[in-house]
Amino acid sequence: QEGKKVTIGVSIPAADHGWTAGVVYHAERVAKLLMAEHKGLNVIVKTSADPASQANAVQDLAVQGIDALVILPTDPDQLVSAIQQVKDDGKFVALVDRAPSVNDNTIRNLYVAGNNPALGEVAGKYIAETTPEAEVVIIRGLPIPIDQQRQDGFDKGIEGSKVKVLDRQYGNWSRDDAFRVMQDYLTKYPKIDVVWCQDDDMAVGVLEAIEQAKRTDIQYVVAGAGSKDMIKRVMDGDKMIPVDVLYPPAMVATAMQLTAGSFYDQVPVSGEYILDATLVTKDNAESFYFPDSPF
Amino acid sequence: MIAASNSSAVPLLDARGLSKTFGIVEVLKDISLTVRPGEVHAIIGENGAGKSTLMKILAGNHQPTRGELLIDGQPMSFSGPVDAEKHGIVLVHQEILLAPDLTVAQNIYLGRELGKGLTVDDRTMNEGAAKAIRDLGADIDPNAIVSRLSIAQRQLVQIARVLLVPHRVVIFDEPTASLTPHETEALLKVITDIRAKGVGVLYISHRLPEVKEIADRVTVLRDGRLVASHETTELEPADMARLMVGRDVAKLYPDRHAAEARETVLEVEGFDVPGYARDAAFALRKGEILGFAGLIGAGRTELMEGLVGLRTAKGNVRFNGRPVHFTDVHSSLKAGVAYLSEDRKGKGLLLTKDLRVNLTLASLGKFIRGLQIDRKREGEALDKAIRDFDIRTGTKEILAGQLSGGNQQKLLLAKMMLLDPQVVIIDEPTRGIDIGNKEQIYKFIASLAAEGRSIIVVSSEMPELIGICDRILVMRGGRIVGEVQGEHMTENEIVQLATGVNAGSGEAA
Amino acid sequence: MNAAVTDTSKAPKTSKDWDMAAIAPFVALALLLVLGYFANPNFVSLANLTNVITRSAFIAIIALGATYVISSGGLDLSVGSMVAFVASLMIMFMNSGAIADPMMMLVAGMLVALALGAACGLANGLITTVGKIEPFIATLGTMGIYRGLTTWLSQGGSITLRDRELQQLYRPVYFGDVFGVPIPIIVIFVTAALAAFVLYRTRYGRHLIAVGSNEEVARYSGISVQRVRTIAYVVQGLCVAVAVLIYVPRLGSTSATTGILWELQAITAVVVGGTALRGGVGRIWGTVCGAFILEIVGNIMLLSNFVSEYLIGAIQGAIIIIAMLVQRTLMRK
Amino acid sequence: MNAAVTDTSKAPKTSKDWDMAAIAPFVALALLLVLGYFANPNFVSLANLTNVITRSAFIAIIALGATYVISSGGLDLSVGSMVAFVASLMIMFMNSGAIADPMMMLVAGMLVALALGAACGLANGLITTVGKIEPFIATLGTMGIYRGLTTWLSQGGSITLRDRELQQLYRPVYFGDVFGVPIPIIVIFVTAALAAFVLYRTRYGRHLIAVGSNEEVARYSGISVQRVRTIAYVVQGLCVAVAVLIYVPRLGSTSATTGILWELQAITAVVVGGTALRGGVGRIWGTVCGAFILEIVGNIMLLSNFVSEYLIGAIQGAIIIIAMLVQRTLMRK
Ligand SMILES: Nc1ncnc2c1ncn2[C@@H]1O[C@H](COP(=O)(O)OP(=O)(O)OP(=O)(O)O)[C@@H](O)[C@H]1O
Ligand SMILES: Nc1ncnc2c1ncn2[C@@H]1O[C@H](COP(=O)(O)OP(=O)(O)OP(=O)(O)O)[C@@H](O)[C@H]1O
Ligand SMILES: [Mg+2]
Ligand SMILES: [Mg+2]
Repeated sequence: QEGKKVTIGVSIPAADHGWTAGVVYHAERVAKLLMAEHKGLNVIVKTSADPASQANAVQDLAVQGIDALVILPTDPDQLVSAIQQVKDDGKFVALVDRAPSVNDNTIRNLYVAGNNPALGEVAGKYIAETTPEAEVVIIRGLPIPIDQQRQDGFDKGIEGSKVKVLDRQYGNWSRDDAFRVMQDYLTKYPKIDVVWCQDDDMAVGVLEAIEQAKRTDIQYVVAGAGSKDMIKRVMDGDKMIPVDVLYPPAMVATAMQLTAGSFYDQVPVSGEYILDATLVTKDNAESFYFPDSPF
Repeated sequence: MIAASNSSAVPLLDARGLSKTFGIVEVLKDISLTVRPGEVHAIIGENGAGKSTLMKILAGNHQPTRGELLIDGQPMSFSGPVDAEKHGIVLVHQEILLAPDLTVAQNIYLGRELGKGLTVDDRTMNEGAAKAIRDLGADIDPNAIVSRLSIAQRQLVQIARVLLVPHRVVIFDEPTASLTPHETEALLKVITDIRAKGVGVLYISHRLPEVKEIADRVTVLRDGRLVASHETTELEPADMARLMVGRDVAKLYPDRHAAEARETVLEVEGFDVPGYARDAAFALRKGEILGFAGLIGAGRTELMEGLVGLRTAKGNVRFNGRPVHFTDVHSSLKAGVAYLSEDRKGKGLLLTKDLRVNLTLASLGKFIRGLQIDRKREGEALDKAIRDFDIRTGTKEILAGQLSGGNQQKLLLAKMMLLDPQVVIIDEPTRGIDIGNKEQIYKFIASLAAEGRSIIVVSSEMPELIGICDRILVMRGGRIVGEVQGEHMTENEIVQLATGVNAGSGEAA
Repeated sequence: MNAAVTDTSKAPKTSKDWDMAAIAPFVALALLLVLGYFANPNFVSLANLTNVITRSAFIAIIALGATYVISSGGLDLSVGSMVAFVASLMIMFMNSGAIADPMMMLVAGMLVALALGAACGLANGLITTVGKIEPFIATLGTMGIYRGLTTWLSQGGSITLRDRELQQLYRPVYFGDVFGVPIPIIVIFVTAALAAFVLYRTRYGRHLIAVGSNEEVARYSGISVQRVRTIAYVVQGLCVAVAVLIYVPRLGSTSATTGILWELQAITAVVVGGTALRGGVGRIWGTVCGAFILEIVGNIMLLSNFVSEYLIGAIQGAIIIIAMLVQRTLMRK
Repeated sequence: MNAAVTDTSKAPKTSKDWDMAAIAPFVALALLLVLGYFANPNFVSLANLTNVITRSAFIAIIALGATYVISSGGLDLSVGSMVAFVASLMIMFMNSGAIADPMMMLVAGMLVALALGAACGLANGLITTVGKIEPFIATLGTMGIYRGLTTWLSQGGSITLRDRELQQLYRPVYFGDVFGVPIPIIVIFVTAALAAFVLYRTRYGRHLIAVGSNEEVARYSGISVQRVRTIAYVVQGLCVAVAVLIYVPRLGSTSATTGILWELQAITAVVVGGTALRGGVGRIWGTVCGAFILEIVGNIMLLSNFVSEYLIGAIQGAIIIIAMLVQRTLMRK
């Protein structure tokens, strides 16, 4: 019934790099949309920099009296107890993107996720198919579980091919660090065929480093997430960025919409919604291009 | 600088009815005093009488609570020391005020660097600094970093710095406390020179003969009040002492029986403190007072610091017949050897802590009950120390840094004596101490010896060494160059040994 | 060295002044509470305040150790990484299944954590004192080391307490309460009382302050400066371990990002509490108050809905500066 | 009485000591170069070393300013956020299209950056000096403020220089070279030479060291302590702005993560370079050397094949500690 008073708390990571900025952007955007759509709905969006402060934020949301929690945890395993508490209080819980080791109905009602292993696997498969004997260098994110899942997925993707991984180092999802790591890779390896840097932000630094070194051996860079800049490059047929692997920050919006739906549309919502790690190519790029997004 | 004028002229500086209160304690009460051009006006008084406080008011460091200040007959109120300096009134502080990381020359010219435009001209400043120091009869490298200088050297740098400012009134607050006779003499000569140029000088010292020698007028403070002001010609040092202390100080040094040959407590052989002292050898007997004389930089302090484990050192030391090697003060204190630093501010006291904490710091073990420090007993110990050592302070709640210079010295003595050591090494025991208290400290040292303790006194004041010691060792350039005893204990012989210059009569050791 | 010159031009700092300096953080805290009430009336609810104070426990307890290190004239930047390192090893130990009985295992795990904390602190202490390296650099180095080792132990992922039974047993240490007072709050106050006792009432505490106040004077008074400083770092390590003891039951897992920037928060709590970074003064209760202030500032930000989440950091920074200004103004009175 | 009243047979240690302390970081650097050669012969290639030194430009230049602040007895934790803030505003200004001619616009943008840097520095300076707040807390506060404002400006995303022409014009400031020497390297050395000149040869530099060495003495010498300190923070702000000038052309964009933890790196460079955190000593060339050391340590890690990527942080930490130990040993000789 319209006008019903409902409060949805949204807890997401602070905008500490491009992708999370996208998350914040979409959460904000949809919060406004939803509140305009449903009279009695109040959506509170809170960002947190690390697991401990996110646990605090969840507690603070609970204190304010929420009916549902949409959470994209910075580090799921560390937030299980905090989420559990909300769930145990009988609130609706939608978990987004990052799943703890135990991910079932005891801890959440709804799970909306991108597919981290798939993000790695799609990239790996693409490289294995396009350049089966490529020598690849990898720039990782931060040492947290989702990063590890992507690495494992990648290894699975190249399984059976002759693709060879030369090196993996952390670039901390930062452009500056990726630039530094790439410069050193270029020094270290006389021949590199492909760079997999799993993130569009880091790709910015990688491309600059390659351009500066004027190296021609690098055939292409595979990034990921689906930022507007990288999608644009794919659309324009940039040889260095032939594809991008989708990992849409808008998934938080999906979760929020589904959650609101569970209160206002009388549709029972539960279960898992796994978004594909779609491979964006020149052919389909147009449909993933959002020029207004900050990301 | 202005030309000399006669004494009937308007005083350069005229203080009228100055009073100063810190918190609830009134440390100066209604003091009036003048400085005329070309005169040296000495201010004397016991420790804590308020001399330094008065000088700080005159030089703009403190604001008086009441009273006024006239410069050339004009009422004046200084906003700070820099303002006073602009009017030609400069102060050589009792405490060292130098930037430890800068060189001697940089300190001397700090705040008024020479140079073109924004740049500094280090060469010229180094020359100027070297000259200023030479004028004081000293020899210090203008490029030396101040933190590496001895206290005496720092004091000289400080004097040089102040004398380079254009000045009309120069205030010296115990400038000679850490100087040896040679430097003192050079300084007195400098003072005579500037007096001749019509500069007014205020001079504080506890060395009364010095006051007699240099001053035209003497003003005596007691408990923050002005008790007397006389032409110097009317006063002998003994009179001054009486005015200061309020009683006769007839005999400064206690009677002592020449020590009989008793067992040796401390035996030092082939002792090296790398860079400072070489091949030192001496023996200290029970109940003996052994003096160490020498010039500044002779290495006496460093030798003692090496002995108690404050510096790396090697050599044979036997204590009570057993070989010992102290690697830190903890071990030497435990054995019963205590060392009192000459640098009371830097190494002796925690200036920002109260008297109680300072007093018991080295001997906290004695004040433990269960797991806790027994604060009541600490308080009692403080009361006793204040009584025994006559520490003058308006309130016991004061911080150590707020005590007058001489009272800090007494607190340091009290602190180390709480340890009840068998051997006491006292470095410059009476630096900055007034004559009445000196007498007490000497008596105290003598009584320690009478109790069977052994004492080493390192001092730059030869009369004091001669007055209280059984024997005196003389150091020069890091070596013990001789020993004087009995009737050989004269300033002349000691100076010869210390400088290595045979200035005539008897050649010693 | 003769550098220390007291500014004697000011009135003597008698007990009165000290009291003002000690009270200032509490006044700032009170003002914050009022501010919080206006931001959101829920703020002053018992539930919220209990939550806030409970979760300030980690920083508060770590900051108690930092008070020791800082008043001795040192600094420890490694505490955040040390939390991650100690917690990871503790969980790995409890996952190892070396002891069958969960209760015994839990106790053993706690002891392991304490021993590890002390060992890490000892390492920091020895590097700064015996190695004579500026504490800033020494502990920046060990910060890298502890963090790196944690990353390596977790192989880039997270380390989670696996045994359900153990988890259930351990959980109340964070979530439980005694007569309605959450256990972490009790731990804060017990640790602080202990820390205050040692700092203000024992010989070691006196020596610590002496060392921080003037190293040379301490040395000349027969105090072993190196030993005193080293012990301060060990105390810091133990405090980290105590924080770990209540941290692990809360989230039940750690990763390479656990405790990031906690060192800054701990130091901030100490300074906001009135302890000067140059050493020689230590205010235990001020530190506890400082940790509360930090957590409350964050809480108010979260509860008030006026502030764009992008600006939270900016407002927090501004509030801390204002809190310090309030303190200074009070102290100068 | 004549000449020798002071016994000069043992001259106090002077210039010798200083020289050793000043040389120590360079020795550590040399050792690192040797180590790097063994880790990977490519390391000593001109191309690699040029890359590394060019990359160190940001930290090196910021650390020059930090040397001023630290030798004056202060500390600035806000520089990393300040980089992000100044760079964001600079790009936004250049994106505004206020000036049509790209060259003019670029010059204007640079001037805006310098003015902003100076203003941010001034704010830090005034808060610490006039507000009398410990520099640690004051600049931790402004760190939050600058970072928060940047996040807000960028709405959490990135801010990118849009004008292609301007970008092409600006790019060479990072990527270009003069007679084969990359421009950032030239900027490092020119800035350092200027900083050294001011610190060692001018009145202001002298006063700065005096203030850091003993505030009280400086005040008695008629030096305005507050002014000197405040100017040091302004110099720091200008150095940050210079770093921004060569940072922006590199990636042409900034984000909320730009410059995170650069403050720690800058301070580390200063300390590794031999400047003590307590103030009173400033070693400009040591700082430059310290910045090189930091960057090279990271470079060696990446180039060598022995170290698991998980352990890099740990090894880096260990190397910094060892480098400092080497320095200390050298200095004690
Ligand atoms: N800042 C202060 N606060 C409180 N009391 C102070 C302060 N400065 C000085 N006093 C007190 O004022 C009195 C006078 O001190 P002052 O230093 O003037 O003595 P003095 O005559 O110079 O002694 P000395 O011969 O020992 O140097 C002492 O009791 C001292 O404790
Ligand atoms: N920390 C130090 N580093 C280097 N040189 C020092 C240091 N301390 C003192 N010196 C130098 O050592 C020499 C001896 O010092 P000092 O003057 O204290 O000897 P002393 O014999 O005790 O003289 P006095 O007791 O008359 O001051 C001096 O030349 C001094 O400059
Ligand atoms: Mg005095
Ligand atoms: Mg001496």
